[in-house]
Amino acid sequence: MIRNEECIVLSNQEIAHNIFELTLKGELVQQMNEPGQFVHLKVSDSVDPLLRRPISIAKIDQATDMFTMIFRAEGNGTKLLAQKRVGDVVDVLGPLGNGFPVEEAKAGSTALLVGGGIGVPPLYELSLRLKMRNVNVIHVLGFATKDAVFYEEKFAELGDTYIVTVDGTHGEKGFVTDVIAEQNLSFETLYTCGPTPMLRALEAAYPEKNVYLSLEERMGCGIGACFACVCRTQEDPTGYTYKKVCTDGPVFKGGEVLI
Amino acid sequence: MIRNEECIVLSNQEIAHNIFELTLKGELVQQMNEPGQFVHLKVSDSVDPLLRRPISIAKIDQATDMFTMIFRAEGNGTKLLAQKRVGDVVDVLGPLGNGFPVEEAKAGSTALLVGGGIGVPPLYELSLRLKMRNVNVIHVLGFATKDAVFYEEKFAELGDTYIVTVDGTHGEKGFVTDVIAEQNLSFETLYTCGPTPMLRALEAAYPEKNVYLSLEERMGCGIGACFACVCRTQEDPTGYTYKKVCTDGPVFKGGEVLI
Amino acid sequence: MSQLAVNLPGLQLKNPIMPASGCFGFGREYSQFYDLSTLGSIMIKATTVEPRFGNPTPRVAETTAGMLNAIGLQNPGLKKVINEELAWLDQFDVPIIANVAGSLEEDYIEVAREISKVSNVHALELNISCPNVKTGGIAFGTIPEVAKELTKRVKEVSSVPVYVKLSPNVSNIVEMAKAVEAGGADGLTMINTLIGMRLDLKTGKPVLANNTGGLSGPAIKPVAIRMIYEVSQHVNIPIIGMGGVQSAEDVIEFFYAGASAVAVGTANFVDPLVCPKIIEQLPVLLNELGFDHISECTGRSWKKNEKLAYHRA
Amino acid sequence: MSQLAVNLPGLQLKNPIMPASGCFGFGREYSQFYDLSTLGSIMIKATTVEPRFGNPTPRVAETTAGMLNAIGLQNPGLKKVINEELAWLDQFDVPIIANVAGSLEEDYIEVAREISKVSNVHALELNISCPNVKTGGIAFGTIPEVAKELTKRVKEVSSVPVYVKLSPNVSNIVEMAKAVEAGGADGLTMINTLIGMRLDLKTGKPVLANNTGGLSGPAIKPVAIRMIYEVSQHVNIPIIGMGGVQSAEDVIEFFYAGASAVAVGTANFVDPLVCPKIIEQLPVLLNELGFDHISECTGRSWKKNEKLAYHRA
Ligand SMILES: Cc1cc2nc3c(=O)[nH]c(=O)nc-3n(C[C@H](O)[C@H](O)[C@H](O)COP(=O)(O)OP(=O)(O)OC[C@H]3O[C@@H](n4cnc5c(N)ncnc54)[C@H](O)[C@@H]3O)c2cc1C
Ligand SMILES: Cc1cc2nc3c(=O)[nH]c(=O)nc-3n(C[C@H](O)[C@H](O)[C@H](O)COP(=O)(O)OP(=O)(O)OC[C@H]3O[C@@H](n4cnc5c(N)ncnc54)[C@H](O)[C@@H]3O)c2cc1C
Ligand SMILES: Cc1cc2nc3c(=O)[nH]c(=O)nc-3n(C[C@H](O)[C@H](O)[C@H](O)COP(=O)(O)O)c2cc1C
Ligand SMILES: Cc1cc2nc3c(=O)[nH]c(=O)nc-3n(C[C@H](O)[C@H](O)[C@H](O)COP(=O)(O)O)c2cc1C
Ligand code: FES
Ligand code: FES
Repeated sequence: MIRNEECIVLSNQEIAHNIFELTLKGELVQQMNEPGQFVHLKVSDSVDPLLRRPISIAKIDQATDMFTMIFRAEGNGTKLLAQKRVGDVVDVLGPLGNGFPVEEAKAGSTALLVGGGIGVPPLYELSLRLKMRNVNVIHVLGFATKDAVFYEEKFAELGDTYIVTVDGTHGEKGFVTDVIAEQNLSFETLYTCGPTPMLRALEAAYPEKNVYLSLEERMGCGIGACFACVCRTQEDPTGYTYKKVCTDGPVFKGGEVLI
Repeated sequence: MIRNEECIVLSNQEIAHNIFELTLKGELVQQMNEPGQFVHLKVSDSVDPLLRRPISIAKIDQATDMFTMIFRAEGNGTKLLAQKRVGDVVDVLGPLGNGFPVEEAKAGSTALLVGGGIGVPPLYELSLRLKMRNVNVIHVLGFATKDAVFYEEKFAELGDTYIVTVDGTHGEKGFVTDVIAEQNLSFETLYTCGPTPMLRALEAAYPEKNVYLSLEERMGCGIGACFACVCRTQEDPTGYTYKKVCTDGPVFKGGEVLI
Repeated sequence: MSQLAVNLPGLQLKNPIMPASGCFGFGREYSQFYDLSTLGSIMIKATTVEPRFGNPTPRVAETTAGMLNAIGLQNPGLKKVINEELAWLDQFDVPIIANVAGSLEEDYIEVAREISKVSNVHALELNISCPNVKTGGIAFGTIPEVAKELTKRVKEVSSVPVYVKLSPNVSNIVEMAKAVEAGGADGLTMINTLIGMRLDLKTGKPVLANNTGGLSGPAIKPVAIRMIYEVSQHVNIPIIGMGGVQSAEDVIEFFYAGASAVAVGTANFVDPLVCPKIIEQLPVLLNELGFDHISECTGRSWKKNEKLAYHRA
Repeated sequence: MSQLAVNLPGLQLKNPIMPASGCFGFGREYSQFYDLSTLGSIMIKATTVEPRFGNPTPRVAETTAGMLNAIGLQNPGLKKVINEELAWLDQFDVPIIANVAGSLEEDYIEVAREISKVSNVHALELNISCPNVKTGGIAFGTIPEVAKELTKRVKEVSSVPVYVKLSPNVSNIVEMAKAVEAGGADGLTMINTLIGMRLDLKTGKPVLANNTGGLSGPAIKPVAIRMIYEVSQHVNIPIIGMGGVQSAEDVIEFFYAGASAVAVGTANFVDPLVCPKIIEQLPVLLNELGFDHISECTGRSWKKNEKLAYHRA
């Protein structure tokens, strides 16, 4: 069930250049069932900024009612979010959408988790859950540059972790797809979140695999009412069939929607 | 000289129902020469509220770069101002306008200071300065009700002080003008600040006295550029002569402008 | 008798608060948050004869104290709206106002005729801001004669009262209002969005795929208030006001301007519970302000008489 | 050569930033804060033949992310503006754009003829949003033929180029722009304020003594951007853009839309130093975005070619 709650800031730290890790406490954590869902945040009491901001859930701790997000402070809204101090409240609407299906990766099989930049965060809770289900996890995480890298050790604790930077300042140089090919990584299921060109490349590269992609789109309501975030399906690319990223997604099966 | 400075909050306390006493520190205090001047405050970094808020200077301490304001938290802007905590910064433009001429009251003479509600604050610095110049000060301070009364003792330390409330819950019942008449107060100079009907009544009642009135008007710029705050002169009530409350006032001599 | 009940042509409303068209879908999503029967009415999403996919994304952009949208009238088409959405809404005790859109006069007429027959549809809202294919895309709502004619034709086929939704993107809103009143409109709803645009700092290109979009939210409230103030003094049909409403105070301001009911759009995205919250706060605010009934507020900005029992239920 | 220098008809500007008319008086007040010679230009307050007192107060009201004003063209009249204000401004190295207003065509013509002779007046800005007494108060700027004719007549008598200031309160801004271009306008300035209104919660009455007022500030920026985007693609004269500009980023957005210079209005009231701050930040921002010269930004939202040296100084 979706809830709207004023959650309390337990911590908010810059963990990489302009990248913040924000942990909130609230009862709506009890509603969070899947990795890859997101919340819709009102970052200020005023009308500036007016709209909520969608941010993925990176870690869920139902025992303590805590959840963690990782975001990049870039525009007006995320910059204000970066300023929240311990004890402040944040108005949270969530959890929203459908996350990554962990049950699609069988115990003993291998799942490849590919993240790009600020698409990396939801993969962390996903990896934790896959690991708990005895799925073998491999991570390929792409960033623009060394300064932007976060959670390298945390992912490494869960499975093989390849870091890729566009400028080669850390880990491999290039794109995640290059590394997957070079390293000859073998896997049964692929979960990915990141920039659209990356998702497109991965979907094209592994048509025979079980692929799950998490999409981004500009949102209004975040709950399916405003039709801001629709995408077309691959089956009906010019008709009027559609999926809403906020409620049907943000995670879709490879081949399902046009990206 | 007018300055624009980020001042630091030294204290902010509720001293009566919804009435706050705010003390700021900043170098622009060195520019404050007269009681009755005001500052123009930006209460938030965002565009909501967009405009500055004019607030009178209630106390000036040039030795320590501190000044105090007293305001009622009523609308959006003043409510945000009421939330400022020690150490926060407030963007101050000031000092603005022309204040009460203290030199108009001679040493040994009596000055009557009449304040209404949130018009009371600027009279405090005025009274301090008159007192320093050995002027005998009498205060008649009107408030809506007991809860709204502030600074009674502070004024009493400086001279006779009559409190008047509309509902009679504290001090005399009625209006300031009633009390002045009943108490048969005699004085040479009258300084007043408060609601327009009160100013009008006082101006009408004491045409032969030396009267100084502080006016309020909705403001844009606060520095004389936008022509938002003009009033007409008594000499030319229908022509195009005008005075700007923000730069020619807020204090005017009785008989000068149409109120 | 409730302080909030309001009677308008076709609409006996328990309160004058309703979500604005396009900001509430067909209600399903918001029914997760509260009982839709608490609402005065629901203005459902624009319906066209055929299903529409709408515009490419991005379809929304944020502006200072507002948002732009270019959804492009996405909807499942007349048949599905009737058979699925309106049928589903029938479980609630709430009269529906059906927003009718099209690219040709004939489209409007067909939707109006069919949808007005549905039992829970108590009124139509003619969305005349749509581009008119016949006049090369000029909106129906910017030429008085075109709007009047459209209203007349729709009135002829509609089984329920017709409200016409005025576009604010005109030189003379009073002239438009009078034209649709002359065309037989039973009421007005106003305002639709202002046309606006945002450009991306890095690319220089429009943020919306459609380039321009409709500006809504608190930023436009002063324009809405002004237009309702002007129009309400020149027509004899009631106005459902909208444009930036976020609070009970805003609702009262719209009534003062001349509205008899108020719709809430963009604010639903910010706070999904905004409508029931306003409905709860309104009686408190009315008592504070000294009104027995909300209809006493209508037109107070320009009416001479202090107390009015205009269309008290 | 500076990254910011811009050449427009009559105006060789060291930078494209200027305070908007009515938001800067005649510069005296702001000269306490900085050297006015740092400005690209100054659009002085509207001047009429005779002195005007303007409207009763309250003349301003705040709205969400905006403000309403109904100053009513208060000014000391043509003679004093020339002899006192323009004479005083002559000490600064800054070309002046004189805003010309009136209630009759003849008023405009007289002000334009006289004020355009003053040596530091390098261009006129025709404020056609004023109510036209002859047409019962309908603004000159809402009827294309009237605006065109006014432009033509003013052009005949003006010794300097004439920019026409467009009102956004029209159905078709492109049509208005084309009309004044046909009338001989050398440039456009846009947008003037949207008409808006606020009502007082307690009294129910308008906050402004004049009832309605002009809405300015960040709230209207998306409307300004949209109109400049549309107009700049349909005229061959340059546009000085305005409406809600607060920052260097906003300036670039106006250039992308199609502006060749930008005026700052309401923001001066919020931050008296906003203009010099923007002038300082612009080169930094241009470098970040990879532009050699600000004129490369003009019209980028709709132009095909990547690099443009449109009216580089
Ligand atoms: C389902 C989903 C999950 C996301 N998870 C994360 C996350 O875990 N960490 C993170 O850093 N970012 C995440 N994003 C992106 C994040 O929502 C944007 O970075 C953020 O909204 C930008 O807001 P701003 O105020 O910084 O930027 P502004 O440019 O001021 O935003 C203006 C408007 O555009 C929207 N917008 C801007 N960029 C994006 C974007 N990339 N996607 C969607 N809307 C955008 C904003 O929401 C706002 O409405 C996610 C987006 C979606 C859709
Ligand atoms: C010279 C001068 C000195 C003042 N000194 C004091 C003081 O010492 N203490 C104090 O409490 N108040 C003082 N006021 C009044 C104070 O400025 C207003 O109460 C305040 O601006 C209201 O802002 P708000 O955000 O609470 O109200 P809102 O209603 O949200 O304000 C909306 C707009 O209206 C303006 N406004 C509203 N009420 C007034 C008013 N009475 N006068 C001028 N503008 C108004 C605001 O500035 C703002 O632009 C003074 C006003 C002036 C002109
Ligand atoms: C996302 C979105 C979609 C909209 N869709 C419609 C629509 O389909 N039909 C219509 O008449 N108005 C539509 N509108 C306009 C609203 O009904 C309303 O008139 C406008 O948004 C002003 O109100 P607000 O400021 O409260 O949002 C839409 C507005 C938004 C924000
Ligand atoms: C207080 C005030 C007075 C104005 N006076 C004039 C004027 O005399 N002549 C004119 O053409 N525009 C006038 N304007 C309009 C501005 O020049 C400008 O077009 C408008 O405010 C939009 O810009 P902004 O949002 O940056 O303020 C005035 C605006 C304000 C706020
Ligand atoms: S964001 Fe409103 S439907 Fe998805
Ligand atoms: S407030 Fe602008 S002139 Fe006084």
